Amino acid sequence: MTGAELVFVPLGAVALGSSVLVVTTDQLVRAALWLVVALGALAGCFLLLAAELVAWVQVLIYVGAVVVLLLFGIMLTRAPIGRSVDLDSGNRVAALVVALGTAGTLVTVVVGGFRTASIDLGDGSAGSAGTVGAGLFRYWVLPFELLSVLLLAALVGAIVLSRRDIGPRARDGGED
Amino acid sequence: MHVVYPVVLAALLFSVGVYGVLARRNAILVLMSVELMLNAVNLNLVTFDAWLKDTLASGQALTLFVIAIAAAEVGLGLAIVLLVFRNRSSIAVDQLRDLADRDAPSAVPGETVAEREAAR
Amino acid sequence: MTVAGVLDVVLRLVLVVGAFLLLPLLVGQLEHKAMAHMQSRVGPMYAGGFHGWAQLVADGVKFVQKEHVVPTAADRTVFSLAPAVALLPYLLVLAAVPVGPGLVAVDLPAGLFFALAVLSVSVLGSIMAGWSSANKYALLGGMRTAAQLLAYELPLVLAGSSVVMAAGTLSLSGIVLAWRPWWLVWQAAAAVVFFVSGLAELARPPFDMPLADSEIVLGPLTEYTGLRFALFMLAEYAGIVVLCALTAVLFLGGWRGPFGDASLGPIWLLAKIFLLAFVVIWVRVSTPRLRSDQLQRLAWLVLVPMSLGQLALTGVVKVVTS
Amino acid sequence: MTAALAVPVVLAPFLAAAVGLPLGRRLPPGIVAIAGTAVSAVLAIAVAVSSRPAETLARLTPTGGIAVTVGVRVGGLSATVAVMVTLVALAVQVYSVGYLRGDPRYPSYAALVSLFTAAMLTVVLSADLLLTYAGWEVMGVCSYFLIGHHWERPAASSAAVKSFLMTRFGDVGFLFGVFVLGTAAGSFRITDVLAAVPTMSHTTVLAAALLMVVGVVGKSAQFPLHSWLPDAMAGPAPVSALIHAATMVAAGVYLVALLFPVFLAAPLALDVLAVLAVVSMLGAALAAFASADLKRVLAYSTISQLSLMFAALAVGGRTAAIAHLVSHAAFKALLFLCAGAVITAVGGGLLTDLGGLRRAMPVTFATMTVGFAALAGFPPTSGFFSKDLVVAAAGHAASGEAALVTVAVAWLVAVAVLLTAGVTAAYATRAWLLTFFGTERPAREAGPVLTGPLLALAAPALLLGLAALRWPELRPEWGSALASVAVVVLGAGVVLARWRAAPGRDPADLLGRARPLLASAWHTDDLYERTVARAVTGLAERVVAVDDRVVGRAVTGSGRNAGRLGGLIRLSQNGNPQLYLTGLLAGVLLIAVGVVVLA
Repeated sequence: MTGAELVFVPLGAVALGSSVLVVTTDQLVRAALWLVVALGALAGCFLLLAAELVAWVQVLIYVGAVVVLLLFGIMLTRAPIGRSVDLDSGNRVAALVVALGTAGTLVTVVVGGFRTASIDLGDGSAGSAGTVGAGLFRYWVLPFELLSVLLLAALVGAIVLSRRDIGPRARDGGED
Repeated sequence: MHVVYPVVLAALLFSVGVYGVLARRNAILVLMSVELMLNAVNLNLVTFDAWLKDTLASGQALTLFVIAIAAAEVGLGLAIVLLVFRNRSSIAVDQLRDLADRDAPSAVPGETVAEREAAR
Repeated sequence: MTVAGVLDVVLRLVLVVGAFLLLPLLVGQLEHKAMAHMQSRVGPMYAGGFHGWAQLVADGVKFVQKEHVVPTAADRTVFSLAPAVALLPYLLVLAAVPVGPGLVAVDLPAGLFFALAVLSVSVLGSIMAGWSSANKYALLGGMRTAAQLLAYELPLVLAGSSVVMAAGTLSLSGIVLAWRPWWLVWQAAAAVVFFVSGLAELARPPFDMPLADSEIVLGPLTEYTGLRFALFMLAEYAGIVVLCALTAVLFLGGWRGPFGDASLGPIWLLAKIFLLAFVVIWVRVSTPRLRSDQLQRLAWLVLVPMSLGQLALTGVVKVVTS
Repeated sequence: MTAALAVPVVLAPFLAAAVGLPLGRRLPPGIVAIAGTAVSAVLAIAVAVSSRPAETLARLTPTGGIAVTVGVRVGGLSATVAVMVTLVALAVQVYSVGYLRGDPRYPSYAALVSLFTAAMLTVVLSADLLLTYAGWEVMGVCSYFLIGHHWERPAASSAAVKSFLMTRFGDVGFLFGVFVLGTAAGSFRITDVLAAVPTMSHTTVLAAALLMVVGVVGKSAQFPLHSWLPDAMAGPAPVSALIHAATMVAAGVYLVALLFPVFLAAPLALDVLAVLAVVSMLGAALAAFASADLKRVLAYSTISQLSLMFAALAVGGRTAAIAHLVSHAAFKALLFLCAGAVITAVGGGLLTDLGGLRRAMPVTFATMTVGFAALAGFPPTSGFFSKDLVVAAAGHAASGEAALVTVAVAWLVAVAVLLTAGVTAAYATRAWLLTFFGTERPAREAGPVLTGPLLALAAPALLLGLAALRWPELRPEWGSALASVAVVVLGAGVVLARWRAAPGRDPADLLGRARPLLASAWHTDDLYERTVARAVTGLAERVVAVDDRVVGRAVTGSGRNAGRLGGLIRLSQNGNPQLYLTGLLAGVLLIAVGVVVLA
């Protein structure tokens, strides 16, 4: 085991453990907070894989924006403090079977496929902003631009969906 | 560093996400589980980018794209969830059953149509 | 890694932690005194003798002695963790701020991104506190925090991006090195946007809608007492320090001064930080609180367009001069 | 020329039917039907006058097997019968206008009568056996509709069904007879078939002839398929006149006459025909004597008279048969129309309800007297001459001059014909007495629309025989004439004597205890009821049961089971997206595992 692996394994354990807590905890807000932990640990994994820019973007977008949005949504949908009894649907057993099946299949396949493969991290410049930026704007310009259009569309869509003075009237008042 | 570690982690994360999507009732929790699955994919992308030393940096570029799309997805998803909540005062995924076969005598064994309508 | 190397790192970290513990207190003291003088009230003048300099220490001792109260309905764990989550990111950011040529605790290639990413985490503390208090004022405050963060994160990042474009690097040290005095004019708009957005993220007046003691008592902090409340206060002042440090580094040349050599760098930086901190306090005292709709309007109709215009200007100048 | 005239003879009533059915309600009643029939009658007379054999043919679409042709074939026989058919039909159409005045179903009735006429003319004038068969079948359908004209009455609708089923039974025989002849001759053209008869094997000809006999027996209501005809009285009187006199039953006689060469080549079939005719003739005559209803009397007399014609055919008297067919058409149509007038006046046809109408309905009395006289065979009516021809033919056969049938059968025929003549005179006299004599009762003579056709038909019924004296072969022979007149006078005299002895009493009491047996036509209906009908009903019930329990239950059961199975699958369609997604992912997983394991 190399040093990187020594750090990676506990980080991965944290990520996995907290993600398991995300899907099993019976407190909504804690699920979001565990998600923060899991995503932070994953950002650490990215750092270990020399993907520095990706790691910080991960923290900035996921932790700073996505999770805040999720928390916002949780609060707007009147999440209770403490335990909720009905966070799991009746589908648990089937879901567990499918998830275990997925895990078994995927792990079997990837272990079989990459047993001997090893990453040479080199000087660690592979994930620097310069390298990624160069790749992004040299080879991935068209997808990048398309993505900007997508984001614009999402922006417009979200505005249309949430503004009540646009589109069809809501049937009943409901939330504030 | 072995490829197996991150890849196995990604596989397990993905499975956890699958479980969450399938087992959780609350739509926001389902969204979170989707994020977990996306992150598992991101981890794979980054890992293979590092392993293959791709000159196009495709793995990391795609990861950035996925992150951006995930942000958009969460934004839209939450907008929809809030709209649903506003209209129905509930975001329990398994109670949003407008796709159901309406004439079915009883969709869930032991549940009558009236109960189902009341639950809706 | 050699022993010297380890020692070097440890020393740097200790220095950072020292600065982290000291600087916010100084800013706090500055705020107390500056406000007192601006509002023509004397304030406590006895603790410690000269101008009551030890009043803040005494306050700290008082906070430590106070009882910990956790509301019955609160989510205890989250409630307890919230102050730490609010405070720690600033410590991490401080570690990445260069105080002189080569004088930086951790020199990160993507330093600005790191700083912005970690800063955004600290907002989670407020949200956690707001939700876990089981208090409607706290919850309202938490939601206001979230809304404010989402609104001001965008101009903050865009303004930072402008400097990054100008300097051609994400590294904070690199930005300082690339900085030229005429950028004061060139990046003026970005500087204003960055500073204002930062104030909003910190929920400092006039952007203190989430706290708004006259409306919702103290927002997320309503239920906090004693040391935990003190930690939140500390986080606020640490936030001021970090914001001022980042503004100084990005827009004001960081440790570079109009005269003197590089060894004077930390002095220059500290001077700039305290100057900016004074501005923060000045603004607090002199401007009324914005309503929430004004807040959003300012973000989306003023700051975002301004930062986008700055970005375009930066791009044009960059292309022309290169 | 003749053929060109003959085609519209068939088409005119057909067109009248086609036009009358949709437009009948808007036009004055009967105008289309009468016009069509009148045109047809005029043309038929023209054809008969020109009287040269002619044939025209058009081939239908090639069918691969034996060619089917469409065309007309005019000969002396067909021209005569065509004139008879059209004239009777014309009389019936005119009469119907008055008889069915105010009937809401008159337009369709008139159109159906036109179609009926057209079908009969098709049979008569067709040049192809299959076309003949088509006309034959259309007649069956028309008779079904017309007998069931008052379908709201149970008797009428059941009589319609009965006639349809019984004639249909015979039609099957006819159809197969046509097939046998057609395949044996290699053509369905009548000319070809008749020409090919000598070359056919004996068995083929016999089979064809016997099958034809089956068909003829059904259509002409001979024993044992006779019982539909008396029941068919449930139809309106003009329909009865048409069926009994000119169409339908006459078709059987006409067909045998037309295909006479076939029968000549198969004497055994003639024997069978003769025996059947004898049984029918005597039985029906006795049934007529016992019958209590005026129209039933006439119906049985029709059976009896048709048997007479078949007997004549069986003993080789083809001309006698045709002559009797024509004269019978005249007087039987007259009798039925008179009966219709009587029924209209009195309101019912039971002989016990009639009587004393002599003064009240003088025209009807006079014309019906002529009709009965012709039926009984009193000279100088047409019936006398034609019946005398039959008697003469039978006598010749019995004396072995033209040995078509065995001598024993010929004797049987001769005796039966004479006996029948006596019984016929007896029941004709009885019906005449019971209708017009006895206690007077109030009634009104029918209007000119009804009496017109009566007078028009009374003339040929009275004079046709005299007119036929022009042709030598139609002149009576003295011996047979004397014998038949003696028998007729005897029969009538017995009844008259009885009436004299006990006025007002039914002379049928002479039969004593045999009367109920005879009135029910020897219980044949009961016999059929007990055997055929019950067996068929039982079988039908069993089929219904099988259909219900096996087929029906299989169908509903499979439907129900499919529903239940669908219900099971429906359970999964409960609208829960997570369930759908679970299924989807499980499927993907299975495929992935399959790929991993198998690849």
